[in-house]
Amino acid sequence: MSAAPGASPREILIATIADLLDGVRHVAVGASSPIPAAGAMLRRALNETEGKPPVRLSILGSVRHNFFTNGGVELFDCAAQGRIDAFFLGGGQIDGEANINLVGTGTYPETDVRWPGSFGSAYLYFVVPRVILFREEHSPRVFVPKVDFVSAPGVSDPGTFRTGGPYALLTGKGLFDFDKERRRFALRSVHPGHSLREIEAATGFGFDHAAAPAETPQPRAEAMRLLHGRVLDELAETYPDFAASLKDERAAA
Amino acid sequence: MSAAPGASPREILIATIADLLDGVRHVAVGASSPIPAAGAMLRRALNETEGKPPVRLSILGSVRHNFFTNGGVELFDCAAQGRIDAFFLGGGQIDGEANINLVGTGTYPETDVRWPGSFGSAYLYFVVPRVILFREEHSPRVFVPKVDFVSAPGVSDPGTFRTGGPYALLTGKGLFDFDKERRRFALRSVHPGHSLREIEAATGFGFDHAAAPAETPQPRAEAMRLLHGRVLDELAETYPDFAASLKDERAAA
Amino acid sequence: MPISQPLDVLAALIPDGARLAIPADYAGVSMAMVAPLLKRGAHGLHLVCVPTSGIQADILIGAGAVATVETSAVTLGEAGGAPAFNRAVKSGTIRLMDATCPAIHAGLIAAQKGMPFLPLRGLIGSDILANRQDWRVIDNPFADERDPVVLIPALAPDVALFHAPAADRFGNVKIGRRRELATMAYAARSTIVTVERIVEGDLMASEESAAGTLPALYVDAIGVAPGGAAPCALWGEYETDTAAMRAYAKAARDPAAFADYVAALTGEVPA
Amino acid sequence: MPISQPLDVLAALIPDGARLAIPADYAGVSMAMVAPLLKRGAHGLHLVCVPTSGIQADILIGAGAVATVETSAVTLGEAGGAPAFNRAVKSGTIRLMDATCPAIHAGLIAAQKGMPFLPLRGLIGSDILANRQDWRVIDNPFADERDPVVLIPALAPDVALFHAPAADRFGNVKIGRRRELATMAYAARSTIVTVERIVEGDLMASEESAAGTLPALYVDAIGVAPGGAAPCALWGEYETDTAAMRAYAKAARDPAAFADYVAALTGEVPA
Repeated sequence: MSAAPGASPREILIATIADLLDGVRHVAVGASSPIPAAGAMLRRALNETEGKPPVRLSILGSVRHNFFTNGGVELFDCAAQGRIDAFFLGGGQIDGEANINLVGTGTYPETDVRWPGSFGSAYLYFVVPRVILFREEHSPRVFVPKVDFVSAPGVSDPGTFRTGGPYALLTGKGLFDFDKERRRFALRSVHPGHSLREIEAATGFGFDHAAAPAETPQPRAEAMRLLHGRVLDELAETYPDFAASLKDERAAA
Repeated sequence: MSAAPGASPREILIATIADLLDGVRHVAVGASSPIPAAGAMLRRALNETEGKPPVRLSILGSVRHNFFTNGGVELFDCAAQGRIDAFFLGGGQIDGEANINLVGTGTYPETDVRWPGSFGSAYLYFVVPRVILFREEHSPRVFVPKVDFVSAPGVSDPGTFRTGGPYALLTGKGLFDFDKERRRFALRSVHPGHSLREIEAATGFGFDHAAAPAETPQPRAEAMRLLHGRVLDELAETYPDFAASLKDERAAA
Repeated sequence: MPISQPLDVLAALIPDGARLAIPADYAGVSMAMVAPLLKRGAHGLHLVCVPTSGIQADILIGAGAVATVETSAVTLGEAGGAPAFNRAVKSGTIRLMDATCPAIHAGLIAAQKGMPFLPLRGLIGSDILANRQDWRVIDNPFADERDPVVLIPALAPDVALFHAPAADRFGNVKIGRRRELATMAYAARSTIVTVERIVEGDLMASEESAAGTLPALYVDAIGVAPGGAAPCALWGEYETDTAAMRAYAKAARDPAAFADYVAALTGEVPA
Repeated sequence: MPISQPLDVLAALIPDGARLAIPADYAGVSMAMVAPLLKRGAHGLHLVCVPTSGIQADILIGAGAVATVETSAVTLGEAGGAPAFNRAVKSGTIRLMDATCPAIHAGLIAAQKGMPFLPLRGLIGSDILANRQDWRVIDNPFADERDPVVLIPALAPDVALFHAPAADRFGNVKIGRRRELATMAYAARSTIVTVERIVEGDLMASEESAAGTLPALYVDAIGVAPGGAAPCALWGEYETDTAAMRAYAKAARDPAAFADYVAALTGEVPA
């Protein structure tokens, strides 16, 4: 497979997400998540090209990509029914056991910094099989030893009903797998231009890694072709600014 | 108040129901219940004439009298919210403690006679404040000492959540009140042409009564005027055969 | 894949022994699927009537396709009781799971929401509850004093089957205000719908039509069957065929006449 | 009684201390009612955000009208965090009841159905649960082994308040596919709706329009307020006014500028 040399960091993130979504039938994406949405659109386009089963993409808050007619509760019901295979969660803080904090830093409730709140994370993290933790900023203030507030826990005791959970962690510097048994992340690959040393310095928790971790692969040519063809057109409908900036970036490359 | 002499038995039932519904804001009626529907329509008309608050009438299964848009569950939700003040229940058997049986006679499940089933009775009897038991046939096979199957109990222990229950029992022969404390019916009135003796013979359970019970009053002239005016027109939309037969009856009287 | 498939193909998607959810007579009954089901020799079905049924359950029961009936009522309405159902009850050839309407809804909604159960008021002291070993009574943990409340376990049908006015070529189905059809589809593992017609355009495209639409996400197979609810009514389309309903009721009261009725329905030459 | 009433009359129907349910920014926010509420000096409100809120909650909180916020999030979306909310959290001037979206829905649906509670999966091990003393954890009585499940108690707002495109002169309200607006109204003791316009005809008259209609049965008062959701979007009508949203966000970050914003909103001369 030929690579498109010099894919931009965002292009690599999008292509990596498309890879992580291989095999899903239905992926839901939050309203202001253009990179996950682009990754999901790329996955859908790749499946069509490769003759794989169709991928359904629900973008919350989008009228065009809204397959729901039962109000705000339908996303959660749909996930409970096992009809959503993948979802993205972020976090103001994420720790080494994949706990996420969307509420704030300091002592709850009078937190020093308050973030919007947990949204549906405390539910969806339990019932969506492939939750991809996505946070571009890879810094010690985000990747902490222990979150100050657990919006949703990364793992649960064996007796707890849980059909979903963390599947991977994607940041601006690298891609991690999560081992539920060992409750620990393992670095799968380092994005081009970054290093294991840099990632270690930017991560407040310990993680497994090879002595010389792999580099995150460049997008395949076919993926780049689709991304800058139909995916960019689809993206422009919901995220016009983002689509335009991706296009400009490529033109300047 | 002047009476319309010689009101028919069905006219008396309709007018009696209208009286029982005095003060309700919202009454629901089953699909094939023309007499309760006529009584409720008469109540609505009387309230308008008398300047009382409007009465809302939901006829289940009717498109015109359907105030619901959330499917079959909405009636029950609406009742649970306290938004339905009155409802009608019948029963293949009704006993002296106001238990009703809509399932069958003999030993469940292989009952000798099987009726359709309990429908929503086991719920609505608990949450609609004014449940009117209505059964025209007044015979010992209907009014039994003890029902063979309790679709819904007439009374509940004090610890049981119950905001509704039996308010009155109306038959082809008379009108009863129900005393929840004493778990016992009391005959309020005997319909014209019937007698206490006859009712006692036709009722398989004991009930309280005056030595010389009152006669069920004749409909007031205003009620008869409304019944044979707008109520008959309204009835004809949903129950054309019934409306026609009421009209013929009056013409022949 | 074409958006609609022949009805006998749909019938093959309803396996023997399936827990099959069907709507009440006023909501959109797929009568069109009765003959294909009988022709393929369906048996052992567990009918979940949402929350009651009529002629559809009665024919399936009378023809021996049904092992269990979970329902709040079976009746032919103005045409009287359900003769085949009543015979089967008396002879003990079906297992009965008598319920009350909101309990059926509660079980489906629990499945829709991935909740293990829903609590339901009422029922306490009834023989319905006494005969439902699969229900539980607990004390409401939020009450200060003793407050018994019934728990209805999640009820996930294997298949939901109903009839609707229209589907579009994307597989979206028009359900109007009959939201229980959506509940059935959400709760069921698969959903089969017959429709009067396939319409042009996208039912999800406007706010107006989307409000009354079950998204294709929940629809596994569609068949076209004009008049497919008859003799039951279809809201917004046609009324109950009272004469046909009474004719069925008359036939069903006599086992031999019922057999002829079924033979005619399935296109076999009556004996 | 005329079908619509002036907004200050509606504001008087929302008493101090009321548990007030408001929808998320995309669902139909009655921004038009913010100024009337502040003008009448509303205070002590318990906001129930269904399941999140944005500029509406932020203004009400910043203006001191709110005692408690029950929500899954408060955010201005692309315009950033909610400044007045964040300040109030840090200074401890509001009571926080942090939730997760489906828990808010579950509480409202329990109230809709007269159920004392609904069970909800998830949540176990979260600090959301640890801080909600009003929730309970029980063992699922249907499970063979230990199976903890959270119970969310019924959440009945005193008032539900939202904005919709249209009402008819019978008091029926168009809610389209935003079914959470219906849930709010079912669950609440009273429901107040502002609309873009009153339409001719009866929204309940056709199957098509009825499917997207909240019946008048659940609507207590209606006010006409064209553009009444702005700067939030109104589905099928207008988009978010991003510039106005950013202008608010900028003002709200500074207490003095926020005070000027509120003064301008309520028509008072800024100091």
